[in-house]
Amino acid sequence: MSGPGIGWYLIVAALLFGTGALGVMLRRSPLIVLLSLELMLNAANLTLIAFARQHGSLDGQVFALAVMAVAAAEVAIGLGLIVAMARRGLPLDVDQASSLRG
Amino acid sequence: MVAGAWFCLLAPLAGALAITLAGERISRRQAGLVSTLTTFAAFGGALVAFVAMWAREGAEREQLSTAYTWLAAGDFEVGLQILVDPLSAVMMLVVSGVGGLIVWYSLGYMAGDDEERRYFAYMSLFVFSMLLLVEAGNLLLLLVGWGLVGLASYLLIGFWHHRPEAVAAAKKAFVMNAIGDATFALGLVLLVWQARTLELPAVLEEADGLSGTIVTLVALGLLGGALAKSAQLPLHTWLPDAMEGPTPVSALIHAATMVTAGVYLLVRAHPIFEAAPDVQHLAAGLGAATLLLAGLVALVQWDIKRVIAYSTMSQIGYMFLAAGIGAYGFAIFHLVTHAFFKALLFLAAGVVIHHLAGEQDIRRMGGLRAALPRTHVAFLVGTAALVGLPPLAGFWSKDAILASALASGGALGWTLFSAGLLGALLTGAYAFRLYYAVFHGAPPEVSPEPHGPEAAHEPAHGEGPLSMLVPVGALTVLSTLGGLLSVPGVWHPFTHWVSETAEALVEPSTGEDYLTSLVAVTLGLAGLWLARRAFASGRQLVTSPVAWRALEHKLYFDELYDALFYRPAAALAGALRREVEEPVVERSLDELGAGTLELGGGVARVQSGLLRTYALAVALAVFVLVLVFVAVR
Amino acid sequence: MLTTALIVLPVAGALLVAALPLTRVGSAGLAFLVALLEVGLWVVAAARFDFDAGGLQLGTTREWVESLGISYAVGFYGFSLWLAGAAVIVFAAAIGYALWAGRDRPRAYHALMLFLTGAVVATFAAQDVLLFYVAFEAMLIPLYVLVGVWGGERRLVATLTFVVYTMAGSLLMLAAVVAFGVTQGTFSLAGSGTSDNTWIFLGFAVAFAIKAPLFPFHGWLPLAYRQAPVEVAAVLSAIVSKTAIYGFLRIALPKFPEPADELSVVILLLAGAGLVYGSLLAFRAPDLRGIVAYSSLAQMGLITLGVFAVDDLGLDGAVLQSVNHALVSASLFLLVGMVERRCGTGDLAALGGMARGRPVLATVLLVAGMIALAVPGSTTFAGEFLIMAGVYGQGWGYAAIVAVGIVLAAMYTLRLISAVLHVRPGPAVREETLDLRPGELALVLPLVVCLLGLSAWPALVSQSSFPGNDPVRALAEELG
Amino acid sequence: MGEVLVWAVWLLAAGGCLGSGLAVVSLQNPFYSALALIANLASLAVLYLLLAAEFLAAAQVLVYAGAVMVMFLFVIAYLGGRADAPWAGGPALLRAAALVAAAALLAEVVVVLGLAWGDRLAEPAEVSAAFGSPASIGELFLTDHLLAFEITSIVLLVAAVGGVVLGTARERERETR
Amino acid sequence: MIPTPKVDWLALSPTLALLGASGVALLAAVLVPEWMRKAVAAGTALAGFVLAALLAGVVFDRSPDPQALLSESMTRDRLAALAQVILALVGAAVVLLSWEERRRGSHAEYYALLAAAGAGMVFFVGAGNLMTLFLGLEWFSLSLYVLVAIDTERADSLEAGLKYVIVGGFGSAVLLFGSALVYGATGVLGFAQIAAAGAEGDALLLAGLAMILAGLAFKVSAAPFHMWTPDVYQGAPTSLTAFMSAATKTAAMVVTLRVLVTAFPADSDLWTVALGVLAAASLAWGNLGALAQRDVKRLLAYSSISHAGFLLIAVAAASERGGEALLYYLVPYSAMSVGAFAVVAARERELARPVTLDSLAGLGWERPFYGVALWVFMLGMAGFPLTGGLFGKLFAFSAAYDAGDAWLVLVGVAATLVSLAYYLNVVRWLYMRPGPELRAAPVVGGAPPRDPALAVTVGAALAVTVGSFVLAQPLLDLASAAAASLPF
Repeated sequence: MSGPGIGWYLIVAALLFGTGALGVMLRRSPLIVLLSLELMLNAANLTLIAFARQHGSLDGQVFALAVMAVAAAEVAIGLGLIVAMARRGLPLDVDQASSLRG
Repeated sequence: MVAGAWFCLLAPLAGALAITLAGERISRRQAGLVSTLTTFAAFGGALVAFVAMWAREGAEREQLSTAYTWLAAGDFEVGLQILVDPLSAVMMLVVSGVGGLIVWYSLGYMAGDDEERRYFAYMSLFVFSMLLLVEAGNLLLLLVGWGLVGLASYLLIGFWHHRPEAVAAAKKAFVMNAIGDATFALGLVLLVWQARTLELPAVLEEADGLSGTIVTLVALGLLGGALAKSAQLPLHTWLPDAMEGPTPVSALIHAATMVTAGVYLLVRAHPIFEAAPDVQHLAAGLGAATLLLAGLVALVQWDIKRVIAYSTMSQIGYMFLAAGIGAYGFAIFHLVTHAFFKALLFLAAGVVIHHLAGEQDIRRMGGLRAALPRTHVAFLVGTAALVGLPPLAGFWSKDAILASALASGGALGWTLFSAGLLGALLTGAYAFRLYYAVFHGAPPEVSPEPHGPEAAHEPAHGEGPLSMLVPVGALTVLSTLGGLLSVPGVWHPFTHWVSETAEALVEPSTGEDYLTSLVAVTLGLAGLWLARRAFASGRQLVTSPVAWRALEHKLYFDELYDALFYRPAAALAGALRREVEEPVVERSLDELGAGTLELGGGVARVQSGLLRTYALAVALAVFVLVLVFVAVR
Repeated sequence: MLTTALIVLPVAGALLVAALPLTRVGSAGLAFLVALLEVGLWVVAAARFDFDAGGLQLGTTREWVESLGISYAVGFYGFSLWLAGAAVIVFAAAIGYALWAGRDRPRAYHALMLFLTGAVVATFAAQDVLLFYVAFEAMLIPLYVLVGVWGGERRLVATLTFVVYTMAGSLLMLAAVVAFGVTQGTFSLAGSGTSDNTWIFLGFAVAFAIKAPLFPFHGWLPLAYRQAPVEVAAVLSAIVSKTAIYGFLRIALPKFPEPADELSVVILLLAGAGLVYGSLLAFRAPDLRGIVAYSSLAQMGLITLGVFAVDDLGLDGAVLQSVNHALVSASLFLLVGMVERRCGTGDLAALGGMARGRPVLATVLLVAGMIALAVPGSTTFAGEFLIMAGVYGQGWGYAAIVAVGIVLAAMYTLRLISAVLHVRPGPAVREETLDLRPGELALVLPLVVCLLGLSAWPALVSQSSFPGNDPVRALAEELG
Repeated sequence: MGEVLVWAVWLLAAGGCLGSGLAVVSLQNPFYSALALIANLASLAVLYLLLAAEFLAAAQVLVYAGAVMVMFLFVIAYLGGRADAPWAGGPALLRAAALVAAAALLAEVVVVLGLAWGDRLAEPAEVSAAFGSPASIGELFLTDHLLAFEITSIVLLVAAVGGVVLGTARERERETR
Repeated sequence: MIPTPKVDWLALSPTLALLGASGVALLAAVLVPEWMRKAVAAGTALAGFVLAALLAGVVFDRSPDPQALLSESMTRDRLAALAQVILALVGAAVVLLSWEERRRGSHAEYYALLAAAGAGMVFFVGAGNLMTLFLGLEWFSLSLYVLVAIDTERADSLEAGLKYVIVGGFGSAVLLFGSALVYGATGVLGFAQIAAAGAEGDALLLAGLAMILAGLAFKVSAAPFHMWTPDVYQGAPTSLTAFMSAATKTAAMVVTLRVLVTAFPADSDLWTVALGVLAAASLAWGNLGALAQRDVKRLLAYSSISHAGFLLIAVAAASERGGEALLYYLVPYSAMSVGAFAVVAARERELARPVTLDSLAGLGWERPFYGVALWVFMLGMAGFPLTGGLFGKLFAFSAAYDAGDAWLVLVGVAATLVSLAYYLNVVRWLYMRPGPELRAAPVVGGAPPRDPALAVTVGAALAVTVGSFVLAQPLLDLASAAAASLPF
C-alpha cells in the first residue's frame, strides 16, 4: 500500500472522534449536537475501514456500511424529535431541557 | 417426723392460698381465722415432728426428705427438700408457735382495717417462708425462704401503702435485703463450683476440703446475707424504718423470727464459718459493734416501736457474738428467749398503741399503769427479761453468751466480753427509760387524736379483746419460764439438743457463768438506776447535745449511704441517660441517617438535568476505564 | 408435620382473617381463636416430644434449592420447643389484648399479628441457616407496619429506626449466611460442619446482638417499645428478642466454637455492661414503658451472659430465663397497657395509689413485678441463679455483675410497683378508675399462672432444654 | 499513483476532514455546521477511497451527503431562526471540563494507537483489486452478513416510522379532535 | 452464483413473530378504522409477545448445545432463549399495562414500536458478533427513543426523548468505536473468533473492550453511565418505563455476560474487577440518589440503577454460578419492576397527574390490592424474604463470594441497608400517614377506574415475585441450563 500507513488514518479518526465528542459535550443546539454525533459515528467508520484495509478483510467495510444506515436512522429520529419539540414550542436548547432533574 | 415437718411447712402456704383465692367470698374475720388456724396447725405439725424426733436417737434425728427435683441443669440438681434435725425442729416450734400467737393477736389488733384479708394472706405467706427458711434441705432452698421472708417483710412493712413513709421503708428493707441475697447467692455460686451440690449435710461436709480463699469468700457471702437479714452493721439501717408496718408484724418479723434468721444461718452453716475463722470472728465483732451502737441509739429515740427495734438489733448483736465465737447452742437459746420476750414487748407496745389510737411517741404517753394494768405487768416482764434480770428468760440466755465470750478468752474474747457487758448496761438504761416513760409519771394532758400510721384504730380500747390478751399472757409466761431450759450448773437440755446439730466450740465453766451473771446483772441494774434517776429528775440519759444529735441521726448511717451509694448510682444513671443513651445510642442513627440523606441530596444535585453533563460523565468514565485497562495491562 | 402445622396454621389464619369481610369483633375473634388453636397445637407437639431422647424431633426436611443446598428443614430441640411455647402463649395473650382493646382496621392488624406468629415459630423451628434468615426477616415485615400504623405519636420515627437497625444486623447476617453456606456447600444446619471464620461469626453475632438487643446496639429499643401498640411491644420484648437467643444457641455457638470462644470475652463484657446499663436506665426512666423496656435490655444482657458462659448451668439457665422473661415481659407490658388505657398516660408522675380499691390489679401487678425482680423462689430467680453460677466459670467478675443486677432489678421494679399502686392517687388516676375487668384478667392471668407454675418447678424447662440434659455436649456434638 | 501524490491527497483529505469537523463543532449557525459536515463527509469519502473502499466512498457521498444531509438542511430550514441556540453556555467549569474530557479521550486513543503502532499497524495486508468493490460487499451481505443486512433495513424502517410518528403526531391530534 | 446461506428459522422465530406483530400493528395504523385500531394493534402485539415467548420456549427446549449461526452472526442457545422468554413475557405484561394509558392517538404506532423494540431485544440477546450486537442494540434503542417521546403533547416526554437520543447516541458511538478497536486488534467480529484470535493483553483490544463495556454499561444503567436513566424513566410513558426497566436491563445484562465471557475470557481478571467497581458505583449512586426523590417513577429509576449494581455483582463473578444468579435474579426483578410501575400507572390514571410520594398516601387502605402489591414489590426489591428478591440477592452474593469478591457482598449489603430507607418510605406513605395527611391526598374517591388489564399485570407480577421465592429451584434449573451455554 502506498501513501501514509494505516496508523495515520487512525489518528485522523481519533481526532475526529474527539472533535465529535467535544461537540456533544459543548454545544447547546440539539441540531449541532446531532451533527457532532454524526462526526463520532463517521470517525468510527473510518477506523473500521482503515482496519479492514489493514487486515484485508471486508467485514469492517460491511460494518461501516451498516453504521451509515444506523447513523441515518438516528438522524431521522433526532430530527423528528427536534421538529416535534419545535412544534410543541419548546426551546431548542439542550440546557433548557432540564425540567427532569434531581 | 418428716410428715409433721412437711405438714408444718405446707399448712401456712395453704392458708395464704386459700385467703388469696377466696377473695371477697370469705369475711375478713374468717380470713383471720384461716390464717391463725393454719399457723397453729403448723405448730401442731412441728410438735409432731419434735416429739417423733425426741423418741429417736443420735443420727436418726437428722433426716433429709426430698419431694422432687426443683431445679436441674446438667449434673447439678436442687431438690425441693427439707432437712429435719434438732436445730430445725427448734426453729419450727419457735416460728410456728410464736407466729401462731402473733397472728392470733392480729385478729384483735387488725380488726376494722379494710384490707384485713390481704394482711392475713401476707402473714401466712410469711410464716410459710420462714418455715421454708428453717426447714430447707439445701442452701438454695434456704435462700428461697430467705428471699421470700424478705418479700413478706416488704409487703407487710408497706402494708399501709398510702403512706409514703411506709412505702419508702418497705423499699429500703427490700433493697438492703436484696444486697444480702446477692452476696448470699454469690457464696452459693462458689459452693456450686466447688462442691457441685448444695444439699445441706453434704455441702457442709465438703467445707473442710475447700481452699482457704474459697471458703473465706463463701463465708463472706453468707455473712453478707446474714448481716442484711438480721440488720447488723453495716446493713442495719432498714430495721428501724421497718416499724412503719403494723405492730404485730414488727413483733413477728422484725423481732421474733425473720431478723434472727441470720443467726440461724450462722449456726446452720457453722462448718463453713469454722473453716473460715476470720469471717466467723468478723461476725462476732460486727455483732458486738451492733449491740453497742443500737444500744446507744435506743437511748435517744422517742418512738416506742423504734426503741424496741433498736433493742432487737442490739440483742441480735449478742446472738451474732455468740455464733461468732462458736457458742451455737447459746446463740439459738438467746434467739428463742428473745423471740418470747421481744414478741411480748412488741405486742404489749401494740396494746398501748391500740389504746392510744395509734400514738407512738413516748413523750405523749405516761401513767398508763392504771389504764392498762395487765399490759403493764406484761411489759415489765418483757423489759426485765430484755435487761436480763433473773430469773427471767433473757437472764439465762444472755449471760450464757457473755460467759462463753469470757471462756473463749484471748484479746477477742475479752473485747467481746467487755462490749457485751457495756451493752448490758445500755440495755438496762434504754429499756427502763422506755418503761418509765410509758407507764409511769403523769398521763399526757390532752387525750390524743387518732394519728400516726395506725390511726385507723379507734381510741381507748383498753387492753383490747381476748384475742390480744391471751397471746400476750402466753408470751409473758414463756418469757418468764423460757430461760429455765438451760440453767448453768444444773442442766442444759436445750444446748445439748442443739449441739447435736452444731457442736459448740466453747463451753463456759459454771464459775465463769456465775461470775458473768453477777457482773451483768449488776450492770443491768445500774442501767435501771440511771434510767430511773433520769426519769425522776426529768432529764435525758444523754446530756451532751452533740452526742444527742449524732445518736438521733443514728450516727449518720443513712446519710452516709445516701451519699456513698444511692446518690452516685442515681447520678450515674442520670448521666448515662443524658450523656450516653440520648445523644449517642439514640441519636447516632439519626446523625448517620441525616448524613446519608445529605449525601443523597448531593447525588441528586449532581443529577442536574443538563444533558451535556451526562455526556461528560460518560466521556470521563470511558477515559478512566480505558486508562485503567491499558495501564494495568 | 406437626412443626410445619405450627408454622402454617397462623399464616393460613392470617390469610383467612385478611380475606374474610368480617366485623371488627369477628375478625379479632377469629384471630384470637386461631392463636388459641396454635397454643393447643403446641401442647400437642410438646406432648409428642420425647424430652429424654436426643436429637432433632418433630422434624421435616424438604429440598428447596438443591443446587445451593438450601432446604426447608424444621424441627425442634428442647430449648426451641420451649421458646416456641412461650411464643404461642404470649401471642395468644397479645392478640387477645388487641381484641379487647379493639384495634382499628382489625382485619389488617390481626392478619399481621398472626403472620408474625407464624414467622416467629418458623424462626424457632428453622434448621437451615437460610430458612432461619427468611423467618428472621419475615418477622420484620409485619412488625414494621404494626408499629408504623398502630403505634403512638412518634411511630414513624420509631418504626424506621427499628427496621433500619435490625436490618443492618440482618444484612450483615445475610452476608454471613452467604459466606457460611458457600464455604460449607450447604445451608442446612444439620448437614454443615463447624467453621472457624471469625468474620462469619461476627456477622451472625452482630445481627443477634441488635435483635436482642445487647448494649450498645439497642438504639432502636426505647422508641420502639414506647411507640409500639402495647401488645406489639410485649411481643417485641418478650418473643422477638428471643429469636436472637435461639440464633446464639443454634447457630453462633455450635457452628463457630472457636470464634465464639475467642470473642466470648467481648460479648460477655457487652452483656454485662448492658445488664448494669439497662438496669440503671430503668431505674431513672420516667415512664412505665421505659422501665419495662430498659429492664428488658438488662435481662437480655443477663441471658446472653448465660449463653456465653458455655456451661451446663449457664446454657440451661439462659433457656429458662428466656422463657421466664418472655412471660414476665409480656405480662408487664400488657399490664402497662391496661394501666395506660385507664389513665391515658404511662408517666410515673401522673400515676399512683391504684392499689386501694383495685385489688385484682394490685395483686396481679405485684405478683408479676415480684417475679420480674427475681424474688427467690420464683422461676426467674432459678434462671438468674443458674446463669450466675454458670457465668462464674468465665470469671468471678461476671457473677458479681449478675449480683449487682439482682440488686438493681429490685430497685427499679419496686419503683414501678410503687409508682402505680402506692401512695396517693396521681393526677391521672380518678376515683372511678376501674379495677382489672374479667376479660383483662383472663389475658394476663394465664401468663402469671404459667410463671407461678414454673416457679414451682423450673426444672421442667431447665432439665429438658438440651438433649440428654447435657448442654455442652449437645452443643458440641448434636448442634455443631 | 505516485507516493507523493497519495500523500498530498491524503494530507488534503485529512486536513479537510479535521478542519470541517472542527467547523461543525464550532460554527454558530447550524446551517453552516451542516454544510461543514457535508464537506467532512466528502473528505472522508476520499480517505475511504485511499483505503480501497470504493463502494463505501460512493455510498458515503450518495447516501449520506446526498440524502441524509438534505434532510438535515431541510429541517434546519424548516425551523428557521428557532434553530439558533446560544453557542455554548452553562458554567465555565462545564466548558473546561468538556474540553479536558475530549482532549483526554483523544490523547488516550492516540497513545493506544501509538502502542500498537510498531507491530500491528506496521504492514497492511496485501489486497486484490476487487477488495472493497460493490460485488464483494454485496456477496458478504448475502452470505455471512445476511442478518446484518436485513437488520439494517429494519432499523431504517423503524427510524422512518419513528420520524413519522414524532414529526406528524401533532397533525394527527388535531384530526382526532 | 452466490450460495444461499442456510437459515435456522426456528432460532429466528421469536424475532420474526414480534417483527410480524410489529408489521401488522403498523398496518393497522393505516388500514384499520380508528375505533378498533387500538384493539387490533394491542391484540396483535400481545399475540406477538406471547407467541415469541412460546417459540423461545421451544428454542430453549431444542437447544441443549449452543450453536453459532450464519458465521457467528447469531447464537442459538438456551441463554438467549431464556432471556427471550423473559423479554417476551415482560412485553406481554406491558401491553396489558398500557391498555388504559392516556394517549392522544398513535396507539397503533405505539404497539408497533413496542413489538419492534421487543423484536430488537429478542434478537440482541442472541447476537453473535460485534456487528449484530451493534445493530441489535440500535434496533431496540431507536424504537425506544421514539416510544419515550411518543406522548408529544407532554413536554417531559419530549425532553426525555431528546436526552435519550443524544446521550444514547453518544453511548452507541463509544460502543461502536470500541468495536472498531477490537476489530482492529483481531481482524474479526465474531465473539468466539475474537477469543480465539489470541490478542489478549493487546492495548487496542483492551481499549476496545473498555469502550464496549462502557457502551453496555450505558444500556444497563450502571453508574457512572446511568445519568440519563432517572430523567428518561420519569419522562417516558409509565408503561414504557416499566418495559425499559425490565426488558432493556434484561437484554443488556445478558449480552454483557455473553460478550465478556465468550469474546474476552482471557482478560477476565480485568473486566471482573471493572464490573465490580461499576456495580459498587451503581449501588452507591442509585441508592443514595433515590433517597432524595419525591417522584415515585424517578425513585424507581434510581432503584433500577441500584439493581444494575446487584445484577452486575452476579456478572462480575464470571462464573457459571454468577450466570445462574443473574438469570434467576432477572425474573423476580423484572416482575417487581413491571409490577411497581404498573401500580404507579394505576395511581397516575386515577389522579391524572404524576405520582409523587404524597399522592401515594393512603393508597394501601383505599386500594388494598394495589397497596399490598406495591408493598410486596418494595419489600422484594429490598431483598426481603417471601419474594424472589431475597434469592436473587442471595445467589448473586453467593456467586460473588465464591469468586472471591467478598467485598462486593459487603458493598451489596450496605447498599441494601441504605435502600431500605426509601423502599420502606414508600410503604410508609402507603399505610402510615396520619389522618389529616390522608385527607390531603387528592383522592378521587369512589371506585377506582376499572382497569382489569392492569390488575392482571399486577397480579401476574405478584405471582412471579412470590412464586420465584417458593419455586426457586425449578427457576434456578432453567437459569443454570441457560448459563451452561456459555463457555465459562
